[in-house]
Amino acid sequence: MDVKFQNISKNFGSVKALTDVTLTAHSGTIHGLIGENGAGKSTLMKILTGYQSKSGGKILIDGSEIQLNDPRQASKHGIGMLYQEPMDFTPLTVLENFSLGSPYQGRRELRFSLETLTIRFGFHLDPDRLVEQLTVGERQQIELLRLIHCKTRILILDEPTTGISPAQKEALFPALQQLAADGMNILLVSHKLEEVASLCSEVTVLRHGRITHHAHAPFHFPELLTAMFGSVPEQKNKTHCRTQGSSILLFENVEATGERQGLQHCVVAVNEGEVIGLAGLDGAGQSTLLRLAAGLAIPNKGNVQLFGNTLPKSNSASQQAQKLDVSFLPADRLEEALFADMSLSDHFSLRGRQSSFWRSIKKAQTLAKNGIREFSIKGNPEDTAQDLSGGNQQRLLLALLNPHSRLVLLENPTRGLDIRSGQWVWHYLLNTLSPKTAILFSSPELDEILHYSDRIIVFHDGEIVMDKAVNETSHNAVATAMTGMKEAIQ
Amino acid sequence: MLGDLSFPVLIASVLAASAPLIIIALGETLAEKSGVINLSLDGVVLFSAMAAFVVAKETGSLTLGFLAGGFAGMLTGVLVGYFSIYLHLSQVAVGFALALLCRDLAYFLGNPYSRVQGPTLLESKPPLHDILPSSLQTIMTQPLTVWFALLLVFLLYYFFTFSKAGLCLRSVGENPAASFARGLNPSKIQMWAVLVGAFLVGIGGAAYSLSLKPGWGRPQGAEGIGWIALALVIFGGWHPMRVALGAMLFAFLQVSGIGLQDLFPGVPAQVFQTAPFPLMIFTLIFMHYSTRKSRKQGYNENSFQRFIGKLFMSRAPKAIGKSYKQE
Amino acid sequence: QSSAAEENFVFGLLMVGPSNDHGWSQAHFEAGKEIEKHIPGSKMIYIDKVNPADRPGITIPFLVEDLVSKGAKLIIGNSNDMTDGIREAAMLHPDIKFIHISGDDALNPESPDNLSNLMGKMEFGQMMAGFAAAMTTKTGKIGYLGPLINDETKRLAASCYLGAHYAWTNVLKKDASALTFKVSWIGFWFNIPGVTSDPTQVAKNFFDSGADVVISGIDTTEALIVADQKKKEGADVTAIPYDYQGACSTGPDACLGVPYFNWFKGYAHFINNTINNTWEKEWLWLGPNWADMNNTMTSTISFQNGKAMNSETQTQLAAFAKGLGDGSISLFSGPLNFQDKSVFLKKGETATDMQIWNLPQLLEGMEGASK
Amino acid sequence: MKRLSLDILLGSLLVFGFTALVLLIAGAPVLASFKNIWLGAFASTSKISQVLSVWVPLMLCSCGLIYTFRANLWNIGIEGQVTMGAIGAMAALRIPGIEHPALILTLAFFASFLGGGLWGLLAGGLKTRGGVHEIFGGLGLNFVAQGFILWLIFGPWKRPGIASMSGTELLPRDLWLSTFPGWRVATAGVIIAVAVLILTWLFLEKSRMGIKLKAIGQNPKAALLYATSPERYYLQSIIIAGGCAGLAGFLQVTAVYHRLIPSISSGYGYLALLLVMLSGYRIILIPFLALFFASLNVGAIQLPIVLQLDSALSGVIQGCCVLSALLILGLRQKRKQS
Ligand SMILES: Nc1ncnc2c1ncn2[C@@H]1O[C@H](COP(=O)(O)OP(=O)(O)OP(=O)(O)O)[C@@H](O)[C@H]1O
Ligand SMILES: Nc1ncnc2c1ncn2[C@@H]1O[C@H](COP(=O)(O)OP(=O)(O)OP(=O)(O)O)[C@@H](O)[C@H]1O
Ligand SMILES: [Mg+2]
Ligand SMILES: [Mg+2]
Repeated sequence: MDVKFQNISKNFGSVKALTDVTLTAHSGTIHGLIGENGAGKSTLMKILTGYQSKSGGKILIDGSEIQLNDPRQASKHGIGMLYQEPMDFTPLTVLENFSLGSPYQGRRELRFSLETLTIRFGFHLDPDRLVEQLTVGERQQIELLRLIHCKTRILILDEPTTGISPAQKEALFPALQQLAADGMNILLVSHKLEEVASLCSEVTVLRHGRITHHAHAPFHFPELLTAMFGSVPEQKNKTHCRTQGSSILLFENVEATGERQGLQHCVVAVNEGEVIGLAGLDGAGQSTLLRLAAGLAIPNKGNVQLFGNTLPKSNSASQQAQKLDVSFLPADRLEEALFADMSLSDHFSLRGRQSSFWRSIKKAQTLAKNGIREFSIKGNPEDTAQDLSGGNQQRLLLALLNPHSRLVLLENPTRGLDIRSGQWVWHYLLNTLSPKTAILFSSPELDEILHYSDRIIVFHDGEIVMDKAVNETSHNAVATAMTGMKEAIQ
Repeated sequence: MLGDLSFPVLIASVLAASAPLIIIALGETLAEKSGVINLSLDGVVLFSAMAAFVVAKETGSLTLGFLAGGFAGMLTGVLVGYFSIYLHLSQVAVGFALALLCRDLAYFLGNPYSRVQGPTLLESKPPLHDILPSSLQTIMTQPLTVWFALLLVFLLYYFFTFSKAGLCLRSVGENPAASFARGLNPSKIQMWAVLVGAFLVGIGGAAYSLSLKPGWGRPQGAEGIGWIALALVIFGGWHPMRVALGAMLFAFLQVSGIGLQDLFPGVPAQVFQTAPFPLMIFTLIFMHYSTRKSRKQGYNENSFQRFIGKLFMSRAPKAIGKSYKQE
Repeated sequence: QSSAAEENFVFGLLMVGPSNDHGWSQAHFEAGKEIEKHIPGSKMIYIDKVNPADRPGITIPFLVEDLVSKGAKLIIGNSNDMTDGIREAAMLHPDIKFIHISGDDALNPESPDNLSNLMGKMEFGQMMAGFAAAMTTKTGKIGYLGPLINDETKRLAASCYLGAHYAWTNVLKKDASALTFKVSWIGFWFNIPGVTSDPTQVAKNFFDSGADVVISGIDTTEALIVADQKKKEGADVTAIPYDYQGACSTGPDACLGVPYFNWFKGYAHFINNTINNTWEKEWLWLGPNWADMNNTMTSTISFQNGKAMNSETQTQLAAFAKGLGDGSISLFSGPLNFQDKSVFLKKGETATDMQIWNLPQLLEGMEGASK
Repeated sequence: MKRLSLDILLGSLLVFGFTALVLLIAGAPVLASFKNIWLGAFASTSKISQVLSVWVPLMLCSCGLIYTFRANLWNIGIEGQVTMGAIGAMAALRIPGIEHPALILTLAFFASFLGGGLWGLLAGGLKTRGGVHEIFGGLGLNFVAQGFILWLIFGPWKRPGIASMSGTELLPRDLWLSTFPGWRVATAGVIIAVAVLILTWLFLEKSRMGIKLKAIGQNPKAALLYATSPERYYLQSIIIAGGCAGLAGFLQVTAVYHRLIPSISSGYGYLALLLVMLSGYRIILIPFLALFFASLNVGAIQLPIVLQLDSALSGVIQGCCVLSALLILGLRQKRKQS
């Protein structure tokens, strides 16, 4: 069964996740879909399963248009998806997860089917284990088996190999190829070019919700990388006048849980005045590192040292960090940093360590007005935070930033900003803050990291795979390190 | 030890006293398993008790009375469901307001029927009564509500553990988004769970006014039971068997509290009567504490340990209290 | 409206329980209705469930004020628990007359002159109840469902026991030790869930532990309802409710009879005195009209036989009542010991009204708490 | 503004319609019922002052609840906090050897705040330390407080001679809070209620604590970034809520019942929960809604006297108000989304 996406577009409010995407995937093949974080890959796939509605366009199967309003309809057409974020039920057992959504069968038959399938794919799954005790990879294996069991004919795999060991891959890949050879239509979403290259016969690259590249095997990697991450910008001469001084932040062999794989064997030292970019695929460990430094996550092993003080392993760590003039700006602003229903001047009232009992509304309003002017926020002091556009929310956060910060931790600082606002943010961070301030930031945009940082730390699956000054590395080297290709790192 | 009750009689009284509570708590379990907290229980029990008594009195039919109780419960379930599942309002707020509203509505509408004689459900002899040993005869001579409650425990246990529909319902309570992704309709499933659950709560209320504490009046005698049922669901870790055991424990405390009066003559009688309520809730807190560690580790290797783990670990459905909004 | 109030004599009735409780409050309510019938121009206004659990935040003085504003000239408060409120209201409204049922404020010289007390000598009714129970029981176990522990309830329970003891030893000639008389207190005059013991459960426990007659001393009819349920299930049990002539109607088949109050006589006395301006502060403790016990006009205390009483008991009970009436049977006379074995009455001694009114504890032979 | 008045109109219609329906089912005259409730609440100064004496504790409980609702806590334990406040007050009033009534009353005032506050702290501690949801901790503590007060009334603090449901012995007259001649409501009570209202408004709208509570209620995760520990503020808010409820208990003892009775809280805690929900958590509306609820409570006494109806109708109206308000809110949100 061939699938044709025709002029698909999707808006989330004002965010254009997909614009005019047209693409055909043929049965009997494995079609790769690649792109940087937030390119729109998952959204496109969720539209195909009816999990999300589309804003425009058509979906054709074998040439005839079909309606996909919910996953039930999609599964009737034989469409099944392995979601990127596991869509399963952690408190239930493997067998129960396997049976949910499958056609009705007796328990014994179900168990038998599951066992046969695990053997066929070389997986090791105990049907009675609770899913919460499994790794993400194992959870994806269950989903995969379930989809195959459900006689799926159009199989969508959104990053199926995130937690799968090389040995399991060796079992999985031939099985997938076998399935394709049997006539199944497989759509594979991945960041890992090696995998795509070894499995797919065709690849489509998405960037900012549009198709930027389409290729048949064999693939030319640099071409794909450019299509994914944009043109490789030339190295500008950096005119940083930042003073690098003594070490202020130390990770001593830290281990912590968080994101997908958490963080292991993390040893990092940050000096005064350094700008460090944290690169890596989504969830590879950058955010955990930032949160550890901000005292918002507690290490399981090892210590985090700030300005010579070891952070306590308790809830007071974040207050301790803030006392030491450490600031943290999370990516999810409304969820983690702002109060949706509170006005801008209220936010200014909350800021800082004033000790007075009363708050002066006038003063807060003045502060808010000044902030709005200085940071060109489009809004009034009485507006609530949720009324602001994403870009203006980020400006607000910067306006709220402690101006005496000695260490600024930013998660995706230009998320949702247009190019000019992004440049403005960086200008502010680099030029208005004291040159002794150290900046640690993560970003899915490789260009941004290469452009603004002095040093780059690359994460892969919870480990640091590269830690180099920006001059000693290249766009390609970082990109390959991010995707976990070992040979390219040397 | 406990007054002059012999052991079989004690068991029989505990069974009889716990039956309506079991039915109510299981109704709530059903709703909560699907992710919806129905906090209105305390009022709904009274409202359905009143409705059941009035209908039974007017028609002379116990069956119609029980049905009326069930449908009165279901009516409130419609409100809880619509407000929380379709309007996405706070389940706690809706339930609490409804609890107070239903209680007063029951008192208001039931006033003309207070303290009049109406039909009551009687104990019936079990089959093969005459060949049973006498202690079993005593224990098994019970009103039908007791058998219904016990049957319900097993039915619900079977439903949750072995049936496909039960699995779907549980899955919605754990992760409605994932259920949706697998082709289920979480809102519809939740609505059904709430309605059937509320129907059971109504039956439980009817069991008070038609069997355990026959008649209607202010107070009816079932006041405060709804809150206890809510606590029992947590106490029972959302597991039908354990919920039922909890209800029996509560009934035991109530029945034996009367006998304790003679053992501790210095303590006012009223204290023994209030005691089961806080005791119940503090057992719950204690359980919470003692299982917290093991829940965190949560690794049970062999099947026996798994069995023990399943028996004693209590865990709320993951998505409880949040209704699902489709994107 | 004030002219209408002058033509009519309006009196207010505050009832502690529901006016249709088939017990204490309903007995008062019906007496008020009778007054309306028999005293021309009289009109009752009433409010029931006057207790802090049912009417939170509402106090007696406020309700009195409301009744007074509606023209009430005399106010009756029917519960011992209203003592403080009635006294306070009486002081606030010196020109309105107050009757407090079951209290003894009027005995206190400092209490306001517009406040009188009224009570019935229910001791006799309870003696008859106890008598009927002992005549009926086959197991020799009688349960007494008591409200809360105070002087009034202790003397009523004791009277009941004395009646039962008399029947058991003097009529049936059985061994005193073979009679068990057990008192269980629920904590209030009627059930308040989570606060009092559940009377339904207490009655069940009585029957389950072998008692076959339960005498109720509380305002509501749970004991009879349970007995009726048990009887329908085939058990040979009976119960005796309390307070209200019609109480048997909630479970006629299991009803042995009911000792009840006729408040009409007392009400009429005070109301006529008020109308005729002959009011004086009184403490009135009215007994049965032995000549015609069931005359609602003249007898304050009475006993109504129920369906479940057999004819032999009926005749014996009539003889017993006659004995009580002519003084040939006097149960509060020595030798009598208290529950703790201390002496209450020596041989040959007979208790005074005040000794009975202020009975400090239960009697020897009774089981159950005295404090 | 226009939308608000439209909402109020719609809500009133819903409430009126539902109540009328209930009355019709009960076979009662609809208009006469409403009229009697109205007259029962406002027909005379005595009635108005009785309304005020219900208004005072309702206000105190509601003001307390505003704090916890700000922090997004469901302080259902407020009933027990009123009870413990009353017990605290009574304990102070029973201290022997203090001659000066004003001194004892002041002591009782603080003891009641402390009693309620500590009871709140217990529920808060169960939440932050024990992970027990505040609804269940609070309910359990309500029952414990109920058991405790019963034990006191029937045990150590019982009336000489007879223990009774009617409570402990009456306080000496000089410990009754005084009223204006002809009024039933203690002047001090009204002053305390108004003062607490103003203080609450100041605290929540003008102090840094108020804004921090609001922040924590909205987004405890984000509050961490503003050097604000949710746990600390959870505890603070529930202590203040308990304290305010405790003051209501103090007034119930010294101004209304003049003794300790088992149901001293009179259900005002639960009623205040409804009230605050109805207000949409806005302080400005609370005094008016409290007046509305109080007048329903008091006015409904006329139903049994005049029409032989059960006065539970007031509760039906109150619950219905909240549900209607929720319904309108829900429908608005739904329309906004689509
Ligand atoms: N539910 C949503 N609401 C609002 N915006 C969304 C939603 N889901 C996705 N987006 C936005 O749509 C865009 C595309 O997201 P999508 O998840 O499709 O990216 P992706 O290509 O799968 O990225 P990744 O490689 O990180 O998985 C992003 O900008 C994302 O922020
Ligand atoms: N819910 C709302 N209520 C009121 N105003 C709003 C609301 N949402 C957005 N706005 C206003 O509408 C304008 C456009 O917002 P929008 O989020 O579409 O901007 P945008 O183009 O995405 O900007 P950015 O690039 O900064 O994200 C902003 O000025 C914002 O303040
Ligand atoms: Mg994706
Ligand atoms: Mg935007």
